This record gives sequence, C-alpha cells and structure tokens, in this order.
Amino acid sequence: MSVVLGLAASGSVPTSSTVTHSANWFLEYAWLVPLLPALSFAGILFFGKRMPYKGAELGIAAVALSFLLSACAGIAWIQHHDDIGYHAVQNSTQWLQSGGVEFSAGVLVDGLSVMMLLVVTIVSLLVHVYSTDYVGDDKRYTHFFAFLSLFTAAMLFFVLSDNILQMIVGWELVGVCSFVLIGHWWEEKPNSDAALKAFLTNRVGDVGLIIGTITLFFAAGGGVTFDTVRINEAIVQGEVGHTALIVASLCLMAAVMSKSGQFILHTWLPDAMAGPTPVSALIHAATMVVAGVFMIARLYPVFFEGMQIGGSSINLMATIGAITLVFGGLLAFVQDDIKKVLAYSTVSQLGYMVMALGVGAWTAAVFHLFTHAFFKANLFLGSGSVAHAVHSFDMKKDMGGMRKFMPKTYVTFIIGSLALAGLFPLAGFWSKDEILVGTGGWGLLGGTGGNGAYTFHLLMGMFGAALTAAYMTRCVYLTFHGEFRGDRSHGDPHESGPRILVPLYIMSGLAVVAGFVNLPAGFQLVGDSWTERFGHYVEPYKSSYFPAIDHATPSWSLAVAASAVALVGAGAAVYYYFVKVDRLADETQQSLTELPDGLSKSNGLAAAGHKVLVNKYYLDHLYEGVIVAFTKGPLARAAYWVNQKVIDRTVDKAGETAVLVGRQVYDVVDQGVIDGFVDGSGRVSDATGEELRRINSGKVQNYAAILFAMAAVLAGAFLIIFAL
Amino acid sequence: MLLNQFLLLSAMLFCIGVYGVLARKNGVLVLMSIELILNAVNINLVAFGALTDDVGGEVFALFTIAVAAAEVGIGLAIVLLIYRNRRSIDLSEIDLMKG
Amino acid sequence: METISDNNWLLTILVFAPLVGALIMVLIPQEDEQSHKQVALLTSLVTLGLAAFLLIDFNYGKAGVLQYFVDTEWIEVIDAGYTIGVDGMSLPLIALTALIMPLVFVYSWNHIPEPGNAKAFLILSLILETGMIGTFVAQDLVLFFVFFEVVLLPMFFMIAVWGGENRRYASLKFFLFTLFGSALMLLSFLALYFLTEADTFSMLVLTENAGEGITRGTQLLVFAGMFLGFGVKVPMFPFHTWLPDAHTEAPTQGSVILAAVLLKLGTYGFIRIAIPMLPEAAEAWAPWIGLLAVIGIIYGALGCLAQTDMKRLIAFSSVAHMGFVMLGIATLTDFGINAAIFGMVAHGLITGMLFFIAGSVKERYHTLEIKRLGGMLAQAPRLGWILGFVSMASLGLPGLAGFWGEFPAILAAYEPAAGVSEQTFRVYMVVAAIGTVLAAGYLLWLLQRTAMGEPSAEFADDPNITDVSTTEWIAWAPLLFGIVLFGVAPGLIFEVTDLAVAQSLDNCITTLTGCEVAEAAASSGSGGG
Amino acid sequence: MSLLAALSADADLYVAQNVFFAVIAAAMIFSAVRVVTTGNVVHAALWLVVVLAGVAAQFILLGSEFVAVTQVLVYIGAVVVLFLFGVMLTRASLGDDESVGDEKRGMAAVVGVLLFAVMAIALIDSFEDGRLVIENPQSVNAVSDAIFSQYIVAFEAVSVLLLAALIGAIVVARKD
Amino acid sequence: MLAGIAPMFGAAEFVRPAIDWHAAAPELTLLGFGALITMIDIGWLERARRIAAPLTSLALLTTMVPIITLALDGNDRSMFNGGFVVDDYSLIMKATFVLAGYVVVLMSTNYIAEGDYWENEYYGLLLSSILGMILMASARDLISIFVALELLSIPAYMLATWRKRDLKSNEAGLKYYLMGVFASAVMLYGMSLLYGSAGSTLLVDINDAVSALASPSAVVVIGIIFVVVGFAFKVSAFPFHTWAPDAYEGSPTPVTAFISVASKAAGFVALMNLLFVGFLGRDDIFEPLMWALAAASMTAGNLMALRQTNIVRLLAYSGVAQAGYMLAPLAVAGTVPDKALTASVTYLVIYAAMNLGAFAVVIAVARKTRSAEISDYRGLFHYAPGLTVAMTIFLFSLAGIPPLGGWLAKFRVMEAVIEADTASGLVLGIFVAVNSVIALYYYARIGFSMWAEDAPDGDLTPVNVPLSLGVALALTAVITIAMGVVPGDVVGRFTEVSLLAGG
Repeated sequence: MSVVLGLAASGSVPTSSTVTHSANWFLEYAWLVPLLPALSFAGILFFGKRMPYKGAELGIAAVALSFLLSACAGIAWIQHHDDIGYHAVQNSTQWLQSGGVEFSAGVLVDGLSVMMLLVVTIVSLLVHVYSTDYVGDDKRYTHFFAFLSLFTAAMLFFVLSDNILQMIVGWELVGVCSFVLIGHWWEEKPNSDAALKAFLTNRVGDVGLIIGTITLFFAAGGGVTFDTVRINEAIVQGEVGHTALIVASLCLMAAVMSKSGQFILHTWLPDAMAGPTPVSALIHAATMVVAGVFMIARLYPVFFEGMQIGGSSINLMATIGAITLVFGGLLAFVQDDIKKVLAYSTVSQLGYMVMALGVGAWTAAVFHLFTHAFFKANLFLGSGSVAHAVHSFDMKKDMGGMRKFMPKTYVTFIIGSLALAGLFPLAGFWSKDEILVGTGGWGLLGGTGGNGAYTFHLLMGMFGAALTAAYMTRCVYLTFHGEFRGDRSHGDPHESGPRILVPLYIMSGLAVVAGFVNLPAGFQLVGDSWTERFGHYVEPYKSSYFPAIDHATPSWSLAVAASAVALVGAGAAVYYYFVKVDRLADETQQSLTELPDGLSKSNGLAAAGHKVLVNKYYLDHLYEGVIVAFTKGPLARAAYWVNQKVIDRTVDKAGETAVLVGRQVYDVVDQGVIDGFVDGSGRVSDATGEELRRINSGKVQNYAAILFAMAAVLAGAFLIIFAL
Repeated sequence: MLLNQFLLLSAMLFCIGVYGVLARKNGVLVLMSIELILNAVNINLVAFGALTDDVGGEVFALFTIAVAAAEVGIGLAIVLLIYRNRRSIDLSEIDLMKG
Repeated sequence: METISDNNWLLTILVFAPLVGALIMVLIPQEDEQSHKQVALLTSLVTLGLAAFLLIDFNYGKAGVLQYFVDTEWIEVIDAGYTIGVDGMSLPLIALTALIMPLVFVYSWNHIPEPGNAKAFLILSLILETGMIGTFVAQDLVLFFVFFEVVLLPMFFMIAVWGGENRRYASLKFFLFTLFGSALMLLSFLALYFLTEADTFSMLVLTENAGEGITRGTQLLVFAGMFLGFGVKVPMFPFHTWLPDAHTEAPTQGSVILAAVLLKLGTYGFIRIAIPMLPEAAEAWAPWIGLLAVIGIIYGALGCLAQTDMKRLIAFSSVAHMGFVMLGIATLTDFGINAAIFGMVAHGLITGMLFFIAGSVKERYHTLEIKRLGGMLAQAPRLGWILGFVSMASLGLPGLAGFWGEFPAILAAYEPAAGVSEQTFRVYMVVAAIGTVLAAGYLLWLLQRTAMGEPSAEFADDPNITDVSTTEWIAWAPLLFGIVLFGVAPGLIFEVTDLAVAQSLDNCITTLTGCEVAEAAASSGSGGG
Repeated sequence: MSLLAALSADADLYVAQNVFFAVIAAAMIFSAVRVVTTGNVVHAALWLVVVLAGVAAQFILLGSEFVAVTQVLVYIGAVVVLFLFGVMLTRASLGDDESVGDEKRGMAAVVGVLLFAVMAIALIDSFEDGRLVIENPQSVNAVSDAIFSQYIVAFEAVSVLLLAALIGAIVVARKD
Repeated sequence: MLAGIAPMFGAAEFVRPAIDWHAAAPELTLLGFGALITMIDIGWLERARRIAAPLTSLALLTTMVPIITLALDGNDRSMFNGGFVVDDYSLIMKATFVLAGYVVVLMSTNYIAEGDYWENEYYGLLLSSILGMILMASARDLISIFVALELLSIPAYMLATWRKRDLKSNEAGLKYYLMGVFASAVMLYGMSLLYGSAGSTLLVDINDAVSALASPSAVVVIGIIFVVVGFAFKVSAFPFHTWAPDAYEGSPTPVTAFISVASKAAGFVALMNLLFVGFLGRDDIFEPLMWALAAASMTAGNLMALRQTNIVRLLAYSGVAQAGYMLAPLAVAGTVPDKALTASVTYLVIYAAMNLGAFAVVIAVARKTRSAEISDYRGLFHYAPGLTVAMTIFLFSLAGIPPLGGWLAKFRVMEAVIEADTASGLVLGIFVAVNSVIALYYYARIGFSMWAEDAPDGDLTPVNVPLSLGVALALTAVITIAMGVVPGDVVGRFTEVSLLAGG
C-alpha cells in the first residue's frame, strides 16, 4: 500500500501550488508556539530574578503551553491532511519592501514543521524540568533559563519559517543561543573557547548559507522572493538553471556541515560539551544540530536537483554523511568523557541522517531525526544524571559500577543505548533500518526501489551500526559496570531526584515507542492503516514543493542483516568488556576500563605484575583483536589522531592563521606601507622644507643674488621659449 | 646713432651695478652701486624718449632721479643707524635672522 | 523636479538650534559647569524634539521628494544658495544625529574627559551637531561643502584637547586626511558647476542633469575627486589610517560621534552627490569602489585581529563595516543603496554603542589593553552582557540592526546594476561573506578576552569597577532599543529610504541608458565619419 | 638752444656724435668698474662722480638737456655729497674692502654676466638696427606741461614721498 | 609770439588738466590729515603724542567717507587720459587699505605708546604709506605706479627699523630696504623697456603695443618679466620672498602686520593693474609666469613654514604661500579675466582681515610673554580663552576651513582656475588643494599647542588686552567670520569687479 503511495508520488507532481492560507486555528496560529518561549525569554530576563522560582516556572510554563499547542497542531494537521490532503498552511505578512525586493515574514505549517514543533517542544520541556534540578544551585540559574527559552524559541521560529531569509534569522539565533549556553560557565577558558569555536565554525558555514540563499533568491526566487515554497516549486518545475542549483546546494551544504557537525566541520560539537548537560541534550537532540538536517529537508528540491541524487550511486551529500557516520562512530570509541562519547555518537547519527537525505530517503532521514531526538536526549540526560552524582564526566576515572547507586538511571540509559544501537524493537531500529533500505544499494539482499544504487553508503551504514552498538556497549560498561573508581570521600553517589528521573522515564518511554509511528509497510503484525503513518503525514510527497523521489521497498532480509551486524558489534564489545575485562577485574580485584594488554598498550603500560596474565591471553588477543581491538584500538585511535591533529588543528590553525595574517597585515601593510606612506610624505615635506629654508641664509646679498639671478633666469627661459 | 649703443651701455652699467651690490661688503658702497643701476635705467628711459619723441621718458627719468635721491637718503640713514648700533656696516655680518 | 515647501522653517531651526545653544553657553561663565551641561542637554533635546516633529510631520508617501524645501540666495556671487530639504535618504541620518547627541550629553553628565572644561567641550559638541545635521539637509553643493567642513574643527579640538596620549598625532592626522579629501572634492564640485550648462550648485538640478553633456573622461576625473573626498571620510581602504588613530585617541563622546555620524557624511556624499550626479562615471568606477570596499572588509577584519587595544579594535571594525556599506553603494542598485543607508544607521547605533562601552571600560579599568582586561561579566555583569549583545549586533546577527546593513549589501552584490560587471561583483559577494566570519571572529575574541574568564588579579578587588550607572543606562538604553527595534522592524528605515533612492537612481539610470545610446550612436557615427 | 640740436641737420655730425658717445661710454664703463672694484670708499665715490657726469653727457647727446642738468644738480651736487657724508659718518676704513672672498665676487660676476647676456640678447634681437635721430630736442616746456597735467598726481606724490623720506631719515638717523 | 615759439619747441600749449575733485577726494583727505599731523608734530612736539593715534584713526575713518560716497555714486571716473581711474575695483582696494591701516593703527596704539618709539612720525609715515597704496589702486600708468610704489614702500622701510635700538629691527629695515630697492631697480628697468616698446607710459597704450605682434618681441618679454619680478618681490612670492621672514621677524609687530597685509595687497594691486590693463593681450607670457610663481610660492612657502618655531616667521612663510594662492587666479587671467580678478580681490580682502587678526593676537600674546615663539603659545587656552578662540579663527581661516572667511577666498581661487577649463588651470587647482593640506599641518599644530598643551611653567595669569587692540581683534574676527558665513553684499557688490582700463 505505502509502496504504491510512494510510486504514485514519483510520477505526478501537482502543477498548482499545494499551499493554503486558511486552516484549523491551531495551524493558522502556529506562530504562537515560538512566540511563547520568546516572551518567556524577555520575561525571565527582566523579571526572572524576582520570581519565586527565579524564572524557571515561567520558562516551563511557556514551553509546556507551546508543547500543548504543538500537540494540538499535530492533531489538527492530521485532520487537515485527511480532509484536503497535503496542503501546507502558509501565512505570511510583508516584513519590509525595499528596492523592489519584498521580504516577508510568515509561517509555513506542514507535516515536517509540525513534527519538528512537537520534537522541539517536548525535548525542550523535559530539559527545562530536568534543569531545575541539574543547575539548581548555579549562580546564573535565571539567566540559564532565559536562554533555554530563547534557544527553544529560536529553533521553533526556524522550523516554522516560510522563507529562507527568516530561516537565516532562526539559524543564527540558534547559533548565538548555543554560544551563550555552551559558554555558560565562561569563567573557565576552555568553556569560552568551546563556545567561540562553536559559533565561529557555524559562521564559516554561514558564508555558504548566505551565498546559497542569495543564489536561490536570484536564481529561483526571481530576485523578488525568499519564499521557500515558491523557490521549491520553481525548482521542481524545472525553471531553474542547473549551475545555480549546484552552487546553491554546495553552499548550503557547507552550512549544513557546520551546523549539523558533518565531517571536517564537526569539531566544535564535542567541544560544545563544555556547556551544561541539559544544553547538550537540547543541542544534540532537538535544536541546533538538527537545524542543518531540517534545512535540507525543507529545501529538498535544491539538493535533490543540485546534488543529482536521483538515479546515481554516489553524491557529495551522501558521501559526506557516510564518512561522518563512520568517522564519528570510530571517534566515540576512544573517548573517556561520557558526554564526548555521546557527542561523537551524535555526529555519527547526523551522518546517518545526511546520508539518508543524500540517497533520497527523505522520510527515513526525518524519521531518524525524530527518533534520535528522543533516545539521544534520553542518553544525555542520563549521562547528566550520572555526572550530577559523581561531579565528573570522566568514565574511566570517576565512574564505574554506577548501576548499584543509580539503578533507575541505569535502566533508562540502557533503553536509550539499545535504541541508539538500533536493536529491535526500539525506536532506533526502525529509523536506521529505513535509512539502510533507502540507500537502495543492496540488490543482493532482495531490496528494490530507491533513488539509486548507493551500495557504498549501505556498507558504511552497516559498519556504522556495528560501531554504534559497540561503543555504546563500552560506554555502558565503563559507566555502570565494574567497580566504582571515583572519589568516595564525600560518600557514595546516590540516585538523582524526581525532576531528573521523570524526564528520563518519559524519554526512555518515547525511545521505546517512537519507532512504531512509522512501521514499514508489509510489517505483518499490524494493519496497513498503521504502517508508515509518519511518512504519510510528514513527507510532502504529494505537494507542489517536493521533488519526485522514489521510495524504496522495505526488506526483511536487510532488517535481519542490519540487526545481526549491530548484534555482532554489541556482542564483540560485550565479550571484551563484560566478559574479559570483567573477569580480569575480578581476578585482579581492580576496576579496569580495558585490557592492559590491548594492542595499543602492548609495549608496556601494563604493570609488571600483570605480565603473566597478559601472556596468557596472548592468543585470545589475536583473534578478538581483529574485530574489537583493531577497531577500538588503532583504527579508532588513528581516526582520533586525525581528528585532533589534522582536522581540529586545521580549524584551530585557521583561526590562528587569521590572527597571524591579521598581525602581519596590520604591522606590515597598515602600519608599514600605508601609514608609512602617509607619515613618510609628512617627513619628506618636512625635510624639503628644511632644505628650502637654507635659501634664507640671512645674508642680504645672497637674497639679492637670488633676486637678480632669478630675474635673469626667468627672462632667459621665457626669451628662449617665446621670443627667440 | 644706434639706439642699441645707448641701451647696451645702460645694460652694461646696470650689470656692473648688480655686480657691485652683490660683491661689496661696505653698505655705503652698495648704495653707490645702486646709483649705477638707477642711472642705467635713466639712460634707457631717455633714450627711448628720444626714440619715440615722447616726453614721457624724460618725465620718468626725472621722477626716478627724485626718488633715487630719497632712497639714497634713507638708505644712508639706515646704514648710519646700523653703524651706530653695531659699529660696522659690513653687510655680510648682518645675519641675526635667517632660516 | 517636485519639491514640497510646507513648514520649511523647520529645517533651518533644526540645523541652527544647537548653534543657538552654543552661543548661549558662550555667555555663561566657565565655572558654572552644571548650567553648561543643562543647556547643552536641553538644546540637544530641543533638537531631538524638532527632529521628532520632523519624523511625524514628514510626508512618507512622498519620501522621494524633497520636503521642507528652502531655496534662497546665500552667496550670490558664486551662485551658492541656501538650499535645504529633506527626503527619505537623509531623514534617517538626521534622526540618528539628533538621537545620538542628547545621549552624548547625558553621558557627559559625569564623564567630562580630562582635562575638563565642560564649557568648551559641550560648545564644540553643539557646533558639531549643527554641522552634521546641516550636511544632511544641504541641497546645494557649496552649502554641503561648508557644513561638511564645519564638523572638522570641533572634532579636531575634541581629539586634540580631550584625547589620549598620542592625541597630537591623531588629531592632526584626522584633520589633514579629511581636508585633503575635501579639498579635491571641492575641485570636483567646481568642475561640475562649470561643466554643467545650468551653472548651478543646486544638487537638485545637478542630479536631474545627471552628468549630461560632460564627456566620459571628464566625468571619470570629477568623480575621482569626489571619490577621494568622500572615500577619506568613510573611510575606505587605503585612506583609512586616520580612523584607528583618531578613534583610539578621541574621548568617548568624540569616538561615538565620529563613528555614529561623522563617517556617514562620506557615504551619504556618495549616494547623494557622486552617484546621482555622475552616473556614468559611477558605473565605470563601481568595480573599483567595490574592490576597495571588499578589501576594506577583509582588511579591517584582519586589522581587528591584530589589535591589542579594545578601542582600536572597534575602530578597525568600522573600516570593515563601512566596507559593507560601500559595497552596497557600489552595486548602484536601489536595493544596495537602501542597504547602505540602513548599514549607516545600524553602524551608527552599534559602533556608537561599542565606543560608549569602551569609554566606560576605560573609566573603570584605566586601560583598554585587551590582555589586562577579562572577567567583566563577573565584575560588571550588565556591562559585560551589553558588550556581548552589541558584539552580536555588530557581527551581523539577524534580528538585530547590524544584519540589515550586511546581508542586503551582500545580496545586492549578486546582481549589480546593469552595466556593472556581474562576475566581478559575485566575487566581491563571496569575499564579503567571508568577511562576516572574520567579523564574528574578532568580536567574539574580544568578548572572550574582555568579558569572559576570571577577572585578572590586577583588577579583582578594584572598587572602581562597578556595574552600569544610571547615566550610562539613560545614555545607552535608546541605542540598545534602537538596535533591537531596527533589527526586528527594518522596514522602518528601508521603507523611508526606498522612494528617495529609487527617485535618485531612476533619474540617473534613465540618463545612463540615454548616455549609452548616445555613446553608441557617437561611436557608430565616428566610425562612419 | 641746444648745440646738438643746431647741428643735427648735418649728417657728418653723426660721426662726431658716435665718437663722442664712444669716448664717454668707455670712460663711464671704466669708472663704473672702478666704483665697484676700488678698495677705497672715497675713491669709489669719486669714480661715481665720473659715471654720473658721463650719464649727464649721454643725456645731452640724447637731446635731454633738462634731465642732464637735473642729473648734475641732484646727483653730483647732492647725492655724491651725501655719500661722502655717509662715508665720513660711518668712519669706514677708507681703504679696505679686501676681505671680500673670491667666492662672493665670483657669484656676483656670474649673476652680472648672466643678466647682461640676457639683456643684451633681448636688446640686440629687438632693436637690431633701430636708429636714433634727434631732431627736436625735448623742451623744458613740454616736460613741465606733462608733469603738471598728465603726471600731476605722481608729482604731488613725489613731494609727499620726499617729505616722508626726510622726516623718516631724520628720525632714523638721529641720535636719541 | 608764443604761438610761434611753441611749435619750435615741439610742445603744445599747456592745457589745464580737468580734475574730478570727488574722484581724488580720498587721496586729498588723507593728504590733508597727513599734513595736519605733521604740523601738529612740528608745533606741539611731545604734547602731540596723545592725540597722534586718535587723529590717525580719524584720518582713516574720514577717508572712508569719500570712498563710500564714490561707491554709492557708482560711476567710474577717469582722469589724465586714463592715468588715474576710480572704479569699483579701485574703491574696494582703497577701502581695504584704509581699513587695514585703521586696524594697524588700533594695533599700534598701545604698542607704540608703551614702547620707546617716535610716535607722531610713526603715524605720519603710516599715513603716507597708505596714501601711496590708495594712489596705487587708481594708478594706470607706469610713472604713477612707480611713484605710488615708492611712496608706499619708503615709509615702510623706515617703519621697519622703528625699534631703533634693536639690532633685529635695524637688520629688518636694512634687508627690507635693500631688497626693495633692488626689486625697484629691476622693475624700473623692465618699465623702461616697456615704455620703449610702447612709446607711452599709459598702461592701455602698453597693452596695445605689447599685444600688437602675434609673438612677443624680446624686450617685451624681458620688460614684462622684470616688472613682474619687481612686484613678485613686493608680494613676497617665491623665490623673491627671501626678505620677508627676516623683515617680519625684526620689525615692530604692528609694522609687520602692515607690511604683510597692506604692502602685500598694494603689490597685488599694482600687479593686477599691470596684468589686466597693461599686459592682458600678452597672456601667453604672463600666464605661465604667474603659474610658475603661484605654484612655487604656495608649495615652497608651505614647506618652509613647516619647520618654523617663531610664529611671525611662520606667518611670513604662510604669507608666501598665501601669495601663491592669490597669484593662482592670475595664471588664468587671460582666459577668464573677470573671474580671475574677482578671485584675487576677494582673496586679498579676506586675507587682509584674517592676517591682521592673527598679528593682533601675536601682539596681544607678546604683551604677556614678550616672545613670538610658538612654544610660548602652549596652553594659551587655559589663561586666554578669548585670544585662543580668536587665533583659532584666524589660523583656520588662513587654512581655508569653512565656515571661516578663508574658505570663500580659496573657493573663489579654485573657481577661477577651474573655470578656465585648461589643464594647467586644473593642475594649479590641485596644487591649491594639496597645499591647503600641507598648510593645515602647521596651522593646526599651533592650534594644538594653544588648546591641548599645558602652559609653560604653569603661569596662568591672564593676558591684558587693551581696548584698541580688542577692537582690532573683534573687527577682524567679525569680518573673517562674516566673510565666510554671510559674505552677501560685501563680496557681491565690490569684488565682482572688472578693472576699468581708463583712457
């Protein structure tokens, strides 16, 4: 049934615009959703300190209301869709008009934006609640909530934008909020460094955004409008030159890479962990980083045409996504900081989304965005819960065996991890599977459809699935298993309070069920009317502003294969950590975080007393090394080395170089050449004046000589010129 | 008679006068050289007057003589004043102000 | 061309009200500082009131038409008229000037810079105000020139007397540079007068004439003269070197006025005089102006990165920001020029505000050396946050005023006016966009090093370091409000300027095409003959 | 009545005039050179008398007797005497002007020669063969008519000038 | 009988010249007062000292009356075959001389009375010099010009030495005198050649003669150049300026003011008479000549002024540059004669006001500091704010900063050179522009010293400015500002002039 839907969509693109202006109140007034947190921002900023709960209550109330409105809007959208089909609701008003250019401000409500509203508001709401406890004794508590509200508002504003210019506004506001929040503890230089890095990296991408937007404005908007619908329609109808689209899509891709942490511009993301954990959750789950993915989804025709996604087997976007997902996964292996593990995991998952979009699996990408929001928020909040208890994020030094102290957190964390690892039947499984299906590159396994044969991307996706499962296993082990390695001088760590736990419960619940909203067609356990509901309501495949994409056919065999790969990854890690390391730990009565004779450590960090043990497992080492240690060891480390020494250094160096160039330019060109010229001409004048003064020797007869001689010279010259 | 014989004589006198004012150190001698110059001009004026048969030249010459007399008068007065103050009328020593 | 002369007493009073205040202050003895401050503030408030009345009374439907138009004889022998009027192009700048000055006086209430003498300081400020408003209302080249120059002396003395250590060099440099430019500009004005058949300095007539009857070569030369005059004031690379020195040494109020208004005289000159009067030359020069503009953007940003002094950094940022304004102007499009005007106002508000902050920092820390500062957010949180806010505005954050000066300029560069090379300007567009990254770089870097982190040991317990004071709030609030207001509702300016810009450009663009036709005819004719 | 005027009809007299001119001119130039080179100030004044007298003679040759007479009266009669007074009053060492360096003389000579070259070239170029035929020597009448009509203002001005110079010279020169 | 003799002498019967007494009234008034002062001096001796200055002021103000009535009358008048002319141009120049003289008297009053000076004679000589100047404005033949020049110069030579015991003053007088005489000699020689070419001393005739040929004869070239050199000395144009700094520095300051303003203006008047009436047809010669002098003067003058430490010397060099600006329009006088004349006259009038004002401040400051070193102007603002403001006005007016009068002057100069629409004119315009910048440097430096530096030794006793000096300051300041802001009728009626050739 849904296959038919997808195929039907591919053939016919409505020629008349599928945009309406009037609809259900909740859709027409969707702009209230961002407005409420924005007002709450102003309210908290100006009056927060005087409120009984220091402004937190205002933020929570506003976001809760927003959530309710979003939920109502979601229901309204479903009705709307059922009634008249996929007709986006657009309401805009002229913002300004200048030089013949019209700038409008408005909201575009369709399945995509409604879905985003829901995700953002729900994650934000829970993060708000969570934060009341987490940053409860922070000295800038009020201020934190103010910016949390603004952050939410900015993201909501962004997703509702009906034109690219407005998207830029939202995009930048999100960026600046993240700057403020990442740098929340600006007293420490690393924190402010991280904030700066985040903002500057995003700014680099913004160059692309600005140029891409401008190109679209002129090439597709006819030089008069930024309206996304009109621009998309123009592209879909083939009115836009291909060169312009290539330029625009490449430029916008740069923006996405910086915002959504794609490979080579991702380095700010792990650093951004410097911010408070709730902020990380918000950034990674619902706001900020998904903005890039959202933008691709929103302007999909640009990329679909510009990147030539249809009928190909490789393109820039998909490839960047694929590289990112593997690279991010590898990096997650070598992190000791629990948040960094999650951060790299986000990079990796964003890679999935971008790759999905790159291979034409629009719904899969958006669906993964949707599910990822819940389990990643779950994991971040969970890690925060743990960190809150031990006052550290270092898994190796300060954690271990936490399941004894924090059983509730442990459970939610496990759920989140399983969902992330993509194990049946949790949310991650469904969305990841759909992405793999979308690559259309598995001919061997019996899949059909899709926009091309992206075999390479499929393989990368599979590898990534294994990696994900493995590093999450490592993470869980290091955090919750083994013996506690932290400082017990202040007593044992204890379970977090309800304001932390309740959000965790809700999130983990969602992480379990979220996947069911888009069960693949042909999944026999439920009726057809329950399958692919998400894609049905969210994907604008029948609208006038969406390209004709092919939908792949789900495949049982692929699902099984992918699960198997994930299980192998998880299994290897489980074997390594839960079996071998645990056993060794038991033997040595120590809380270990890895095998002392790991391939990377074979030349002797291990203590002398362990030598025998090391030798004993020499053989084991060989075979498991192929699967686990090599991946975990040299490969991941190499990747990390490249990451820190090459890519990150490149970013840092770019900054340093700019400063250096600035210095040089200033010292040499400005002060030396230009100012030197100015001052020099002054000095020359001065010196000439000094020389000329010698004429006035003070001797009157010299003066007279000049008088007579000049008279003679002048007369002689003029005689020669004029009279002789 | 050629007009030029007078004019060249006058030019000669003029230039000798110029030499005098430039080369002499004694203020009084410089004033004398000035007289040479002014007389040279007078020869010119009168010669031209004769050439064009116009009375203007002579009148001009007369005015010049009168003015020259006045100039010599005050010139000597200034030289005297300087002599009184400096006990010297060596022009090459008078360079309190320069630059 | 149509003009409206209703209520035309208003402008004259607006221009000379500050001067009257200054004259009154001349009569008050120097010791009575309080009266001086009161009179100065009152005068500027009266001016602001008049400007507000102007804003209300202005006929926005006819923003393209000169309103409150006065045209009387002034210096008959040189055909210079006392011709003044306001249209949408100058209105925002007048309002900006009228707004900034009271703020400066409020700030001066307890910030009279060393070595004191409020009387002279305030009188000079008032004269400055007359000069600045006069420049914006003048509709006669000679009158424009006079007002343009009137601002020089007070500013020179402001820097020279109340400036910092190196004030002598800075003030002289400022003075010499600007005079150099304006002297050549005057030559161009005169050339324009004689080359135009009408023999007039009336800007209205000259704009209408739009360089007709002047050969291309001559136009290019005349434009070059104006370019120097206005370009120095803007300041465009490579004539910018006076600016950092002047700003660094000037007292806070001087820097604010300099940044907020004075620099705009140059850009205003471009859009009011140089381009409409010599469209053909403007078209020929546009790529070069654009080039210098983008060089300025990058160069200014690089200069900022090299600075160790906060005020100097802000000064260099002006070079970059005015680069955006000039880029907008160089496109010669409606949109670009509108963007430029917006950019002027935005830069006025934002950079003016930044200089206020720098002044307050200097007052508290007695240094502006970035290395020694730090932790302002901890010691004076509001000051720190305001700095952060304004930095964000300055780097072009959407939703704040700075964005609307920057983005539209870049946008306009994508498609410059017909006859100007598209390829060239697209390259400029990319370069300018890269400039925005650098802008973020230096501003955030500044913010990080001054506001974030722990206060340095040197100042950790310094009782001088207090948060924003009441007078500072009063002086700053309107600017901060303006930054948000114009960021959210840019139409407030864009829609005022739009008609006027269209009017002035329409005229010269028709002439342009006319010229081209004539030129084509001439070349074909000469080919035949 | 002028002697020369009476004889002017006779063409032979041109030769006489030229001879007369040549002799006087030679004397004048010699004397003038002595004026500017002699070491003795009093001698210089006396050589100056010769030059001035020569000028008067040239005036006569040019038919301007009135100017010639005035020349003798004013210059020889008054100015030279004034010079001699000046010489005495300044008690200038009557002999020495020896300390003048060659450099200064050289400079003066260069300027003088340069000036003469320019003048001479111009004069020769313009008046190559301009002849002077003195037929009607100017009468005193004509001169006085001109002075008292056309040049009356200048005449009055000269009188003021002389008075001012007189007063001024007294003030400047007197001891106080 | 007489009728028989007359032809024999070649002279016509004496025709009594028709004299327009109204036209000559300014000169006669001044002459009368001059005689009166001389007589009172002779009669009352020392007792006359008290009334000398007021009487001189009265003389000058009274002289303004016929000038004004002539101006109101508005008719151009010409006497002696055009040798003496009264037109708008000559009237505005006469008024300038007389008013400049008046301001000099105001400046001199206390200066001369309080010093060791010969007072009655001082004013007598001053008046005779002014008489020479106003004669010059009307003179249109070589003899009148020569005599007027000497009449205005000779008293000035003596006034320069008026501080008799001061070696510098002696030296100033000597240099001024000698250079003046040398320049007169060169000029006279040039005049003799011009006379010889034209056979007449009237400038109109000279114009006919010099412009008769397509290319000029050699003597005409030399004649014009020698005459111009003579006046280039007078206006202190480079390289004939050498005397000026020394003479300015050594002379009593009011005399310096007089020389630098009135005497320079008189030189310009003579030059303009000659150029516009006598040589106008020979613009191929004088235009490049003037161009060279103008460009050299403004550039060299400004450059040399850069390094001065004495304000009077600085003003002297700045005067050289100012002379360059005033000469600039004359370099296009053949192309746009009316505009050029107007420009130079406007400049002269405004220059007179601002330069006199500057010297008035110098005199006032010297009353306290007894010095004219620029370093003694440091911190002036702290103890003499009024003087500082006045000096600022004058200096920046000299620099040409609007809205002070100097800008209009420069504007008109630029206007003239641009209107000529020649490459050389344009280049000269650029010279003017660039030089304004160089000049600004030293003017602004003084401004900086006065305003922004501390007084030496922290001595903050105020400067005592006597009434007459105060009036002089106020008068010049008001004129300087008014000329820039509302030049209106003054500039309109009287400087929009063409020069009446006479004849």
